[in-house]
Amino acid sequence: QGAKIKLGYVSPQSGPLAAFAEADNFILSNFASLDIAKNFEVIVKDSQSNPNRAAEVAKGLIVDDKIDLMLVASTPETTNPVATTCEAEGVPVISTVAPWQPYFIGQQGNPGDPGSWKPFDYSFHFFWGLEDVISVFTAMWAQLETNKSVGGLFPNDGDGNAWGDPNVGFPPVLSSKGYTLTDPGRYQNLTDDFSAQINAFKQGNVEIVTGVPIPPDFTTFWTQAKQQGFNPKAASIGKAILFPQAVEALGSTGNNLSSEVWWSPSHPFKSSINGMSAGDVAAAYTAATGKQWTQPIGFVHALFELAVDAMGRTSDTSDPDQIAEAIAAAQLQSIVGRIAFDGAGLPPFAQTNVSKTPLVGGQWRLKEGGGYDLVIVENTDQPSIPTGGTMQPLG
Amino acid sequence: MAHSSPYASLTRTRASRVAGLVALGLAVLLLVLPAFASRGLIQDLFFILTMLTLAQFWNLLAGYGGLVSIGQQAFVGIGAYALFGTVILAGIDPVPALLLSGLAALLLAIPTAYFAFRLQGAYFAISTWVIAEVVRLSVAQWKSVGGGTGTSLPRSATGSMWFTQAIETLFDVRSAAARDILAYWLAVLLAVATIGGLYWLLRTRRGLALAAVRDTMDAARSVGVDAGRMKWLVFLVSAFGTGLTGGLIYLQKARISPDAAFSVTDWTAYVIFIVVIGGIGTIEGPIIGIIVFYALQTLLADYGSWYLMVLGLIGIAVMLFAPRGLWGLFSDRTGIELFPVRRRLTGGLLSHPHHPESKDHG
Amino acid sequence: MLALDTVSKSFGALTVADGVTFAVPRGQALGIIGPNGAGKSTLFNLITGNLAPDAGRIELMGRDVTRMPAMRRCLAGIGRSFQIPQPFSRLTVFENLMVAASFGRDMSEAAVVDSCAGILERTGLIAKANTVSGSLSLLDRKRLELARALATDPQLLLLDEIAGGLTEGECRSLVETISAIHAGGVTIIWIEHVLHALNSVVERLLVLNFGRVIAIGAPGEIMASREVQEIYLGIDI
Amino acid sequence: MIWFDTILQGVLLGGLYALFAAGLSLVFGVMRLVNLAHGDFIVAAAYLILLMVTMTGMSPFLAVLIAAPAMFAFGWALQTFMLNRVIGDDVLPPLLVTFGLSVVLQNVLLESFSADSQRLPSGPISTASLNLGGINLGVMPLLTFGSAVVVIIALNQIFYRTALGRAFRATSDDPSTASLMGIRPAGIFAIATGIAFVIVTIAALYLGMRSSFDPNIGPARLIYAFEAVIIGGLGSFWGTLAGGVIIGVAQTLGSAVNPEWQILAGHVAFLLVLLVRPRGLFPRAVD
Amino acid sequence: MALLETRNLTARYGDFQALFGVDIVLEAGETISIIGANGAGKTTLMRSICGLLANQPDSIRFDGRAIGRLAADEIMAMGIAMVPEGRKLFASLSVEENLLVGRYGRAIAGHWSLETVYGLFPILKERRHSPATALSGGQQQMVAIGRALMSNPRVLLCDEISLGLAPVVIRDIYRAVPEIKAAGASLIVVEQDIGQALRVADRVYCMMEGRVTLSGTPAEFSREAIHDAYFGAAA
Ligand SMILES: Nc1ncnc2c1ncn2[C@@H]1O[C@H](COP(=O)(O)OP(=O)(O)OP(=O)(O)O)[C@@H](O)[C@H]1O
Ligand SMILES: Nc1ncnc2c1ncn2[C@@H]1O[C@H](COP(=O)(O)OP(=O)(O)OP(=O)(O)O)[C@@H](O)[C@H]1O
Ligand SMILES: [Mg+2]
Ligand SMILES: [Mg+2]
Repeated sequence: QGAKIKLGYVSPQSGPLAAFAEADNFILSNFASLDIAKNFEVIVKDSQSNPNRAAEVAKGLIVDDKIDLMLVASTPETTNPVATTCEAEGVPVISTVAPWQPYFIGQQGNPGDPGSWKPFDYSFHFFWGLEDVISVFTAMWAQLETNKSVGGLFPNDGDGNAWGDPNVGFPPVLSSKGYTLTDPGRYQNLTDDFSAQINAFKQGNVEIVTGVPIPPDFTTFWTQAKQQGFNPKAASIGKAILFPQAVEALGSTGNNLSSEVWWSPSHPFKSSINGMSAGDVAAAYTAATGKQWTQPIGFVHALFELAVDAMGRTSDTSDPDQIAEAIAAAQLQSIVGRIAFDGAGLPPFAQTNVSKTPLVGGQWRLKEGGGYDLVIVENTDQPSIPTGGTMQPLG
Repeated sequence: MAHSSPYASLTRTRASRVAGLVALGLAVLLLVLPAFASRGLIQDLFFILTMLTLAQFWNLLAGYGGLVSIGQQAFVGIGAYALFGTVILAGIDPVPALLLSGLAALLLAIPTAYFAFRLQGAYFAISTWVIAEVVRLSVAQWKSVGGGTGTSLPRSATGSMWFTQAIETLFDVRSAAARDILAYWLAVLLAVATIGGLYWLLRTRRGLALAAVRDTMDAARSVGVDAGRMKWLVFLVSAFGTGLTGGLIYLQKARISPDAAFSVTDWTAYVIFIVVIGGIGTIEGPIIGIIVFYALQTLLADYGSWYLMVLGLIGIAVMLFAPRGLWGLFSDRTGIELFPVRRRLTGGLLSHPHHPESKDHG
Repeated sequence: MLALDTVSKSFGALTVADGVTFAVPRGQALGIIGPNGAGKSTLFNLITGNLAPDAGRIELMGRDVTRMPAMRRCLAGIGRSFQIPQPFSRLTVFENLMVAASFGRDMSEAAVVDSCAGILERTGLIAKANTVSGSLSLLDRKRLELARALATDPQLLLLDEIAGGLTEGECRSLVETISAIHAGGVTIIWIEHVLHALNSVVERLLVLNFGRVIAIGAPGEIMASREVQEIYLGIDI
Repeated sequence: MIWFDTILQGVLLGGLYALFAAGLSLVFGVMRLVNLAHGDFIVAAAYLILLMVTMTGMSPFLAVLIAAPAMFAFGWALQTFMLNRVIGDDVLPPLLVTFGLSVVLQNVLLESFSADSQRLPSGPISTASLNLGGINLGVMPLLTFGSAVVVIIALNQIFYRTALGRAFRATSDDPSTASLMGIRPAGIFAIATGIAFVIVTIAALYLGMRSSFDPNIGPARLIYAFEAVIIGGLGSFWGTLAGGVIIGVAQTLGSAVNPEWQILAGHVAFLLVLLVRPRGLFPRAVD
Repeated sequence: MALLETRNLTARYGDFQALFGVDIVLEAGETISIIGANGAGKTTLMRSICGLLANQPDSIRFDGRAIGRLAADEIMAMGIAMVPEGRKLFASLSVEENLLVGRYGRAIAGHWSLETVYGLFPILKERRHSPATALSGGQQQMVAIGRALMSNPRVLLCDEISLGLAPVVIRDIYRAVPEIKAAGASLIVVEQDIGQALRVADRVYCMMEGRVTLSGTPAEFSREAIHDAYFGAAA
């Protein structure tokens, strides 16, 4: 049989990003219960939501634990330092749960100069990109009667800079689709006052708000907007309203907020390692933990699917180059959809390292008796994923 | 009264002579270590040595200069960003660019000191923190090194770094390992130079003046010590050293972002814990402190938040029950000092055996 | 050597130096007396630069030093002791002197070892040379104040109540020491409540009350003045 | 009009900062204690209120009334058993102990409540507003500002009109002479910290209703609170309010020019004030 | 039984011993004064009695109780008030507040109240709202005495209340002593001003270098004896 294949897994299990890793234990124990898992040893490290720490534990995994393959998930703050470390060390790494632009561009020396961008040898990433989220958002807005005036809420962090980027972010695409964008500028996370943005939006007659704030900032913004009589027809927000708890924190004002949906129990995909459907996995999670499903569950699961798949196609599992080749050659039908590094839908510079997964749009709907459900309302780009309703304007 | 022998001023003790030899041996050992140690050990030592260097500079500032700064992350961050900026934008080799890290921190220290020296005690501490925040927020606007997103060192720059080729062939290792060894050697040099330099400084008359200023500023001025200049000296020297270390740390990490490089927890709080747990105002203290810190981290890091909780509790306990730190406890009991700076007057009347009080109280 | 011209200083509403004017010729020993709180120590602080005067002018050897910082005045030749001893408490007695000698004269440490040791011998501190000064008794602290001031090799020596609390024998040897320093050509200004000690050294006496110079002159005359006895001793004779 | 609105919003924001800072100001004024865990205690109090609200379904405003005495007791005990041992001339020991507390507290909260953002349910009042001639002022920010003013007035009353306040000031001037008046400094310090913790509870209420919170957001607000205290001047409560308002207005003005400068502008205002007046705007006559 | 007495009282500041077995006795209704040169240990004695320095429990007895270990606030609550050396007024409190804070730990009814203190020192009533530090030295001393009286103490300790004051002012202040005694307090007065000390006291102790070197009634004190006890024998 030989030695077990060593997988390193880094995620933010404590600290501000811990919600992303909430399902880790569930997924890991699921994985461990599989037959195929007998060939693997998974070493889990906590980044403590700290990029410095993420890089450190990645080094430790490579150097001390001598892992064969690194897996890493959740936000550029975690994926980028780990991927940079692996790339420098020549250890293959698969990452996910970060839009590919902040992942790819964020690791380039000069993010402002596309001519200097270089592909990676050992880093692979599967997730969607800004072009997808823009397409989904605009399609959602198209379902409503609006003046096509959009206000942007982009913080000065990995995600915000990517979303607001004048070349690869929202601005060029929105203008080409006939939207006007009011972008007051990058603000720092944990800002206590958004009246400048609200005033700018009011002045620009904004009817649609979009952006990628962190949860406390969106709560502050949204509450202040209501107080100051700013009532847009649609608010499509990334990151801040990813998790149901964050929406619940908004009280009843969270109803009909919209967001991109990367994974849900109604996604028509099945796991390649245990055959469970997306719905099965979500139900199992709720049964095991008593908690509502969240989107990262599918992607963390898929991370292990891809690892198993790639290692299965590698003859010498201690040779990083072979593993990298195997990953690059993947054609995997996973629980988050098809993963293949064939460059589909990507600009040339990112084609070797990124695989895009499907994206649809959803709205949070207030349930009778409290709590929210995420209902898919837009699937033009991915007709195979069923919708559960249509886009409704904010009340 | 006749002199029975001429007077002399001595600092060395038996322990210090032994310690000096051991230190020399240790330094040599550290330098040749890459020949037979594992990469894991080299990396752990890199972490230990760089944190130790940061701790020594904070110790110089707070323990010897009485300047309790909680804004050292400003210098780590600016040093790191100076490195990334010159490497990425000007294409300079990272190794010489490290010097710019120190220089950038030095430059930043001048306005910082000009401002913060107007304030005392707690006001001083908080103003250094605010200044560090201002620098962090300003650097986060610097778009060509990634703004708030941060950036990575291009592989083209790190791959062909000075000396790495030579190290690769010397130890027959891959380039990632060669870079580790290079960074490690630089860290060894920096730590040895820092401790040596600090010890040298304390043994010059400036070291005496530092102690005098810390004890009573008025009296120090009245005997001709330029207290203001001592404060500037200490502040600028530790800024330079902290910036240099910051550059080195991020050279090894190869990825930077404002939140990471200007982290008050990583570069100031931990450093303060290290110094205080070990014993502030001694060169030995930070050395003990880093060992405790590293041991804790190794033992507890996998327990996430528990690790930080234990670290916090130990810091509190030391402050409450052993304010002079672990080394203070040890040295009070045993009287041992590895880096003695006390000048002892000997000879003359003191060489008469019938002076009962003439024994060393220090 | 030293000349003060209408020097004034107040702390808020409290005036502690009120138009103080006097001069001390080179080589003289001047005593200052006055009740507690008269402003004697404050006057020293003004002369040494530890405090800045509100008005007036201070000259040292013909140079205007009114705005000169304390540390430069030390290098210019002023040495002082503090009424409430301020040893560098974490340093030993010897190290205290080394700071003063090497900075106060701007010389290397090696060059001043012997002179420090000599001063320790003269002031009776040699046996305590390697004791941490924080643990000294008050008497030794006062000795250290004197010794440290001497270590800067001053031309003008300011002594603030260094004889208080000494036994008669100690007081006598202190007087001898100071007389010897004085004989060596050092100008001395000495604040002291122990009058007999003071009077056996100084050539002139200055009386300060409420920040004002009440009288200045030969000790005998001053002591005979009824006003001074009234103010200072409080004894109706 | 927009500028006027911007300034007004800044003033209201300043009320929140002043509320964060008021307790700090009291503790700093009475015993020169720099409490680096102050922000985390506010977050902890917010969790305490949240716990009571979710367990009993009571209104957060009512929960504060119950939480405040508990927090008083906690502050009292903290000072008596821990902080009294480290206050003194040296700034380092209290700095370090409270920093340790901050680290411990954040992680205890993380272990007990997870990293999820939470919010105190406040119902429709959270989004209600008053329209004053084209300017919308949120009811919640107005309430926050009003509470800050009330807290400042109350502190002033306690500090300057009561026997306890005299004891606070006397102890602050000179603890050992105060003990000659029958004042036990350690006890006075404990009461001061207790009162500060009552204010912490009030601050927690508004922090928790204004926006969502999680175990890690304490330190970010602490720095503004410190700035407010310092530029206000040691021991001046109205100064603290003024300091909060200066930071708040600087932030909103900065942000109106460019959101990138929002937080930066607050810090720069702080540095500028200190550059001109190193002892703050309204320093106590003697120190 | 004496109201207050010390037995073999020793006190030290760290390594430095300041008192070597001091015995003094204060009877109820009596005024004693303590004289001695700078550094003789007078202040140290006062600080020991009022609890600012910790001592052997039994070395100080008040009203039959051993109080050597008690803290200053506890001792004050029992009825021992002190006018500290150097006045030690609270700078951030007004004159009236300084007076009021004097009864913080012992607000018992008695002869002394704001009115009676103002009656004793009328000037203070005029200045009652000014910051205490804005007063002249003599006025400040009046505040310090008034502040101590506000608690209606049974024993009043006065440490160098004439320190740094003009003779006229000193006379004013000492004029209050009879009224203080009449209100039922016993006094210990520390003085460097020997004339004053002899005039006011029923009995006098002279201290030197931490020991009592002379004691007796004023009548028994000759100028020479005082001089010897004060400046050392051979002066
Ligand atoms: N830094 C200061 N701030 C405010 N007042 C001060 C300061 N220094 C001294 N004083 C006051 O100034 C006055 C004069 O003080 P100074 O120390 O000069 O007196 P002195 O004559 O030396 O008395 P002594 O004989 O007791 O030493 C005193 O009332 C004192 O309280
Ligand atoms: N805090 C202290 N630390 C060390 N020594 C002290 C301290 N306070 C007083 N002493 C010393 O204790 C001795 C007695 O001092 P004390 O103040 O009791 O004298 P005193 O008789 O009140 O003198 P004075 O007339 O100057 O007030 C002196 O030698 C003094 O220097
Ligand atoms: Mg004096
Ligand atoms: Mg005294």
